Amino acid sequence: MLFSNRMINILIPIISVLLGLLSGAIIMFFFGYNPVEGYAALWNGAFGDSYFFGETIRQVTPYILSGLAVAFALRTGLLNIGVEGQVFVGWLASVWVGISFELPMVIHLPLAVLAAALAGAFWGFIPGILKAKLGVHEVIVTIMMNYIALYISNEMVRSVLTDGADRTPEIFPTASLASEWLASMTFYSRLHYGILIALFMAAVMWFVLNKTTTGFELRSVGFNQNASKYAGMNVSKNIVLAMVISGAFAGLAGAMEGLGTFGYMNVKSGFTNIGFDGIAVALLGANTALGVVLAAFLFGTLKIGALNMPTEAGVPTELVEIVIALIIFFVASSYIIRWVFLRFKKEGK
Amino acid sequence: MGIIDIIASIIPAAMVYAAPLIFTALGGVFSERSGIINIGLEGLMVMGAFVGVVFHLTFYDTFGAATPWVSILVAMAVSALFALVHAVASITFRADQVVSGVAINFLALGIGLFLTKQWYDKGQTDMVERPFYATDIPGLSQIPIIGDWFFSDWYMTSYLAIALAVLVWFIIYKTPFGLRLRSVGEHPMAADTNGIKVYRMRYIAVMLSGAFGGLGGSVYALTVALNFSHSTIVGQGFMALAAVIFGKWHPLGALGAAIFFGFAQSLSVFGSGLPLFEDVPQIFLLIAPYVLTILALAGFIGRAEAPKALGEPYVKGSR
Amino acid sequence: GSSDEGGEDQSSGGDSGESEDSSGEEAANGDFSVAMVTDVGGVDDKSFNQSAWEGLQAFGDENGMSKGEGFDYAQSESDSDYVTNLNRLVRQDYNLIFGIGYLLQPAIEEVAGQYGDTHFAIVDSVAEGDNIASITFKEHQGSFLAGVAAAKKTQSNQVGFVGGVDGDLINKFEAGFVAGVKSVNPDIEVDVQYAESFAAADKGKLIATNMYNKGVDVIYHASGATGNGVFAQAKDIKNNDPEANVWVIGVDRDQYEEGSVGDTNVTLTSMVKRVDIAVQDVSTQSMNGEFPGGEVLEYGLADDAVSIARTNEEALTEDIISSIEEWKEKIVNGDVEVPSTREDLETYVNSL
Amino acid sequence: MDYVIEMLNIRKEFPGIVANDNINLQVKKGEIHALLGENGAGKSTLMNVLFGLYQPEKGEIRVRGEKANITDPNVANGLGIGMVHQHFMLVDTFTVTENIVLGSEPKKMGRVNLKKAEQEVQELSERYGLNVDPRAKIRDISVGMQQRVEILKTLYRGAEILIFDEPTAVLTPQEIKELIQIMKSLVSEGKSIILITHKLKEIMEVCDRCTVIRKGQGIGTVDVAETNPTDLASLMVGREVSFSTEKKPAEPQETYLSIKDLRVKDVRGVEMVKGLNLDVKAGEIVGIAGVDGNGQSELIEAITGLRKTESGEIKLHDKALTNLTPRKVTQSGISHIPQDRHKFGLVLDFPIGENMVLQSYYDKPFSKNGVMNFKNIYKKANELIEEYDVRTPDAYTKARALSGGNQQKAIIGREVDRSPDLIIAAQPTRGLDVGAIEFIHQRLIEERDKGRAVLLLSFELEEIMNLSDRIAVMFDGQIVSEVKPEETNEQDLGLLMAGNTTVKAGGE
Ligand SMILES: Nc1ncnc2c1ncn2[C@@H]1O[C@H](COP(=O)(O)OP(=O)(O)OP(=O)(O)O)[C@@H](O)[C@H]1O
Ligand SMILES: Nc1ncnc2c1ncn2[C@@H]1O[C@H](COP(=O)(O)OP(=O)(O)OP(=O)(O)O)[C@@H](O)[C@H]1O
Ligand SMILES: [Mg+2]
Ligand SMILES: [Mg+2]
Repeated sequence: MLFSNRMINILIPIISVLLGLLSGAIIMFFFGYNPVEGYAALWNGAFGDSYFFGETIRQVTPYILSGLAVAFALRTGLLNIGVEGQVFVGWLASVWVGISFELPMVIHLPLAVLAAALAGAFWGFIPGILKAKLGVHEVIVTIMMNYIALYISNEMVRSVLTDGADRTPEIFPTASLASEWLASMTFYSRLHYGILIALFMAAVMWFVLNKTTTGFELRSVGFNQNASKYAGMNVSKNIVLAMVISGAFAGLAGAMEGLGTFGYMNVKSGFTNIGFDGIAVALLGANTALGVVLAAFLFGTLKIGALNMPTEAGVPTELVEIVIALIIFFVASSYIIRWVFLRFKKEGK
Repeated sequence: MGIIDIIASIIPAAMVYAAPLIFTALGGVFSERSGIINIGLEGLMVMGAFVGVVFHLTFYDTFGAATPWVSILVAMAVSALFALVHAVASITFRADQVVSGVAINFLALGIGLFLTKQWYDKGQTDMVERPFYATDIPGLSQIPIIGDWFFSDWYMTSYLAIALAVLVWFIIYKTPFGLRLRSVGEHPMAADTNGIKVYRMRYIAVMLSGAFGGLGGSVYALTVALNFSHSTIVGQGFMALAAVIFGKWHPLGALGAAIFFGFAQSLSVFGSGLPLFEDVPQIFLLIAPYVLTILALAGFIGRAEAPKALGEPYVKGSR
Repeated sequence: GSSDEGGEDQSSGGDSGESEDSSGEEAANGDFSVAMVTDVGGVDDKSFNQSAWEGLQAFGDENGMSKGEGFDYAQSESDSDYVTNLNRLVRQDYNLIFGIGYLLQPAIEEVAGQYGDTHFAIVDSVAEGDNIASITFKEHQGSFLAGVAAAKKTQSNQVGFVGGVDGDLINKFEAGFVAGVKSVNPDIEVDVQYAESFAAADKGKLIATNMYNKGVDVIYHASGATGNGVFAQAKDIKNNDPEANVWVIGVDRDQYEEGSVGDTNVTLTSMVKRVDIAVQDVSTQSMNGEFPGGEVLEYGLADDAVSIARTNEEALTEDIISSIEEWKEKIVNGDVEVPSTREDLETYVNSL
Repeated sequence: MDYVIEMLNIRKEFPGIVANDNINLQVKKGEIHALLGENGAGKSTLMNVLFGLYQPEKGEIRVRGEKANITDPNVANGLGIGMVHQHFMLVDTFTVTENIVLGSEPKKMGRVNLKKAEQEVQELSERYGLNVDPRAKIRDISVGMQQRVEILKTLYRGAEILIFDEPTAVLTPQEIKELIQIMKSLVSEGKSIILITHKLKEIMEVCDRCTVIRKGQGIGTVDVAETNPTDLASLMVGREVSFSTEKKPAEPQETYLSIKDLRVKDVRGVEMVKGLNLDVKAGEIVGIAGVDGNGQSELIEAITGLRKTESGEIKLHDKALTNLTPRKVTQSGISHIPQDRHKFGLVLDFPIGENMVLQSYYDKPFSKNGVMNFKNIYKKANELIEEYDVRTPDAYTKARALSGGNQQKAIIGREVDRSPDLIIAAQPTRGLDVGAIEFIHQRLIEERDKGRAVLLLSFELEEIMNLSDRIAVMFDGQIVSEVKPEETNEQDLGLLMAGNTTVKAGGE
């Protein structure tokens, strides 16, 4: 046999990415840019030296978590467009704890991280409970919750965490994820320990969904609520739980920014897009834990690398946006790639 | 200012906010009624805004005062073509419709900004010189109260939005086309066995959603934003999606939902001037539209039934 | 890609910049080079990013440099890109790097702390560090004059202020504006509203609708793209009724163009902030070895770094202009201390 | 000989399976032609080819002697071929009329001329004695009515050749009788009918000829007049099949399930179970006979905890079950073979193996401390697959991929294996072929003989008569009478089910 199914499953995303990059190259060429230079600049921007590598990983960190958030909900049949808002409240909560207490690190840092997860979970709980009890469509509620989160966080920064300032003070070092060691290893990039949390959470998601009875229930409810009810599962509880866990992942993504990258929270004039990009990351990663990690890596690389394209190769960063979109399309349309494979397979026999 | 005057200023303002959402939501209704989730409404609006503005800037000398109208037509056409990408992916290639919609959002913004850079050599276009203007309807605007409320300072596009909502309602609920469209979204196989071309219906519906999304985006650009940049369409498409679901996939429901959003936003702005809300802290007014929406859903709108086949690619003969 | 000649890629710093021994920026003028990092607005935001870039370009022209050779910029897509971009430019051996916008302040402090040999400058904020020059503008002074213009122009004795996101920077505009208005006529009411976004043209339009309906006839906006909605509404009213007394005061640069309605124009004036002047100025100082590290530079009316546009000659009558000149005089002389926060404003207004 | 339909050497493949392998089918004008075969034999596939839903890989179709290239249902409609599908092709939210005219709507000024359509539907309905309300919504009418709508759909399009794919599987005896009348009147008008059914009795009753297919291959065509059910069955299965299930007389013991004065409302809030009383003892099978819609579903949902009861009492071994959660009900010793296997019985996207532990996954040995033990799960699953003859490539195959009969066997295996005290079997053999039915009946009797109580709900009188030790007739939310199968006949039962209380229980 020419290709095994397993191999096709692995090859499809790779081919999609290559097709996406190829299309990007064609566009560059068409508009008079040098695709080789363009991609070289992108590569250098993401991996050119250990500094950029560190920054890329830093960027990947929240993407993993927001991707997990979206993926987890989708696996249970819920579209969580509210990751953005959950990131906001998570960020806010982590910074709040980070600036409000002076505690030993072993308590302070976990507490701040936990606060973020709880805040995100709460923000997911609201659409979850409304869906479970009243059947209100989670898509609308989460969209609305994003705006509420944005405005409330801004207000909290201005009126509660500070006295009318745009930005909170820096968190205490005891609550910080930043690491001298990681930074010095990467020429003072902002790489922080959050990546460990993100990877750990990916493992947690994989374990919970695939190995635990809770995951069994969640997936079952995601596929067929009637059968789940018949089988004695509590459908409402599982819907709420799915949103709560999803929200917690998103809240952690916020903590990565609050405790890692920035160390403070500021008044935001709009969305961060960490949550919205998380939708793309999750879908690129086929809603699996490992897939999300890889997709986040791809996404982070492209985003960070793109920053280097205008200075080094004169290519506008927007082009990368197009490439990302095309990659998503090719992944989404994997049916057609699979079809081509099967044709080959048939003829190859 | 009396309450009647306040209402007179709130209504047209709310409609300005609502009209782009109405158009786009109508597009969403078409698409989702045919069974194709359209989370790419945001991207379709972006495309519409981009094309509308660029066309206007380029051809103002040719079309003069008619330019805004021609521009929205062109934006409709281009966005319809653009929506074809979503159609091909989600109908023919059986892509996950949510994924494909997300890609549409990225793609539209990417293309719009990239081309803006190429053509204008900067991050946003110039401002259009002659956008849509609000007008008073001669005669009707003289009617006491009603005239002030409904016939003064309205944009023609706001009337168009309402008219189109009614038209779409008629199409979807009264015509053979609409019956077929709905059947395709509820039970594509049943439609197929009745000799309806499921793919073709879905293609048409998705392209219509593109046209309407493009209309929404271009109307927004040519009444409110007046130029195109990365900050022109920031979430309106998602609000339109919310209006589709809020309105229970019904054209008039979507109309109502969009107008509801418009009023909620207006109230949050106008509220600070109303005696009732004077002492309410700003933050509450800010979040009020969103909280109200959730409350309305939880309180009395409740469970909405999506078209049954929504999100499922139709594969001939699958079980 | 350094083997390719010409084209877009003229950056000698590019990939070779990482090796320390490459002679760095061998720009036309000695080996001084300068770059800037935009905030998320982008280099062509028709606002301070653009203005800053124009300053760099002017500086480049003066010294025979070209983009990529001697000066360049890096655009940020999100808040988390600032540090990355600053670092990139440091690694490309730029001597002086500007951070445009207060949002970059923590990033500049962080990176400047790591690279003591590079000069940094932050626009619109104050950052700590010996190798950082803080460039701020006395927007309150310019806004004060905008207030004077508004007060002179209003017939209804009601004027409005539309802010983007409520915060220290925009409060400066607000305070100056209100002070200006009240200085001319304490009885004029100033309606202040924030859109909580720099990108919500729809909200801007709603706010403007509300204000104009209430009788406000001059609106000063400091709200980025949200202001587009304010212009849209003013133009709308003007188009319907050419006699209507509605005005917008633009911000950051001359927004005359935005105000045109047929033959008339609703842009009364604009509070122009010449970031270009400051950027050029600091670049020159730095090149000449006089980098004002650790200093806070305040550019104001006296430096012509904030000013009032006079493009709309029809609307900005002699009377108004002379009044503006009068107050400008007082401010520059120090006779009037323009408030820059809401608290100072309160004291100021009470003292009138 | 003039055939209206000839399908010659038809071959249709699906990925990994040949559903039709050189099948021939010739239908004469004016006949009712049966198509017989086990589950998965390829009957529906063949008919879908004829109707243009599938394109065959090979073969030729002739309609009225002329070669036809049926590329889609429109072509079929044009050729006068209409099909009533196994799974109804009706849009739930549409009215009867809308469903019928869909695709060929009468128009008036651009809009659907509903008035005219309704009138036409009304006329058609009267002409064939179908008696449907043109304005009713599909979701509000009974399955039998829905089927008539399907028939009307074909008639409305002027079909001369009608395909009925298992029309009787979902009908009540009364409805079946009416359907047979309808079919007879159709052929008397010169129309031809192809009828797929697993019920040999029906074939004997109405069909002229019968084509048998087995595992995708055509076995041959016989004249019904020259054959009998036993021959047909062995032709189809390829071995001997026994019909009436052998069973010893029941030995009922103590009462397991007892229901007192139960009242239950349906989704719309209408009371459907109205003060029902029923006992089921260990070691007996109690069959509930009744016309669909008399509260049977609500009754079962109430017992199993899927629906709240209004009042009354349900007890198992004197322990109250009333308004317990489904989990608690299951744990107290009740198994439930649900009526709708796709909606309730299975998570179709889970592997069949994981479906085998749908209610017991949380317990040892399938999990421990909340962590699943897939080794044990699949071990169990493989045992059940073996024991219950579930035909599947392996335990990791998604349930969706299995045929209906095998899905049902999997459910039965799962439910019986939990060794419950009470098994509730709702339409356990719906749509299954005789072989599978035989198997399932055997298992239920075995369970009875092990001393379990079995509550059987079926709309098929034959099944009720064959299996039950005691028949409880349900009408209008109550058990109106109880009879012994050996003391009654289908005729009397039918009358009782229609609410006719003048028939004395036990018959004369
Ligand atoms: N634009 C939209 N319109 C309607 N529903 C949407 C939309 N976007 C997302 N959804 C929701 O996305 C969720 C995930 O969709 P998906 O089709 O993958 O799940 P599913 O398991 O098939 O769920 P369902 O049982 O609702 O069909 C569903 O809850 C669906 O209702
Ligand atoms: N769309 C499809 N894709 C793949 N396999 C299919 C498809 N449709 C049918 N099959 C397979 O083809 C075979 C024949 O199926 P078909 O539905 O024709 O059987 P049937 O005789 O109608 O059975 P039943 O009595 O259960 O209705 C089965 O093995 C079935 O699993
Ligand atoms: Mg679905
Ligand atoms: Mg079949």
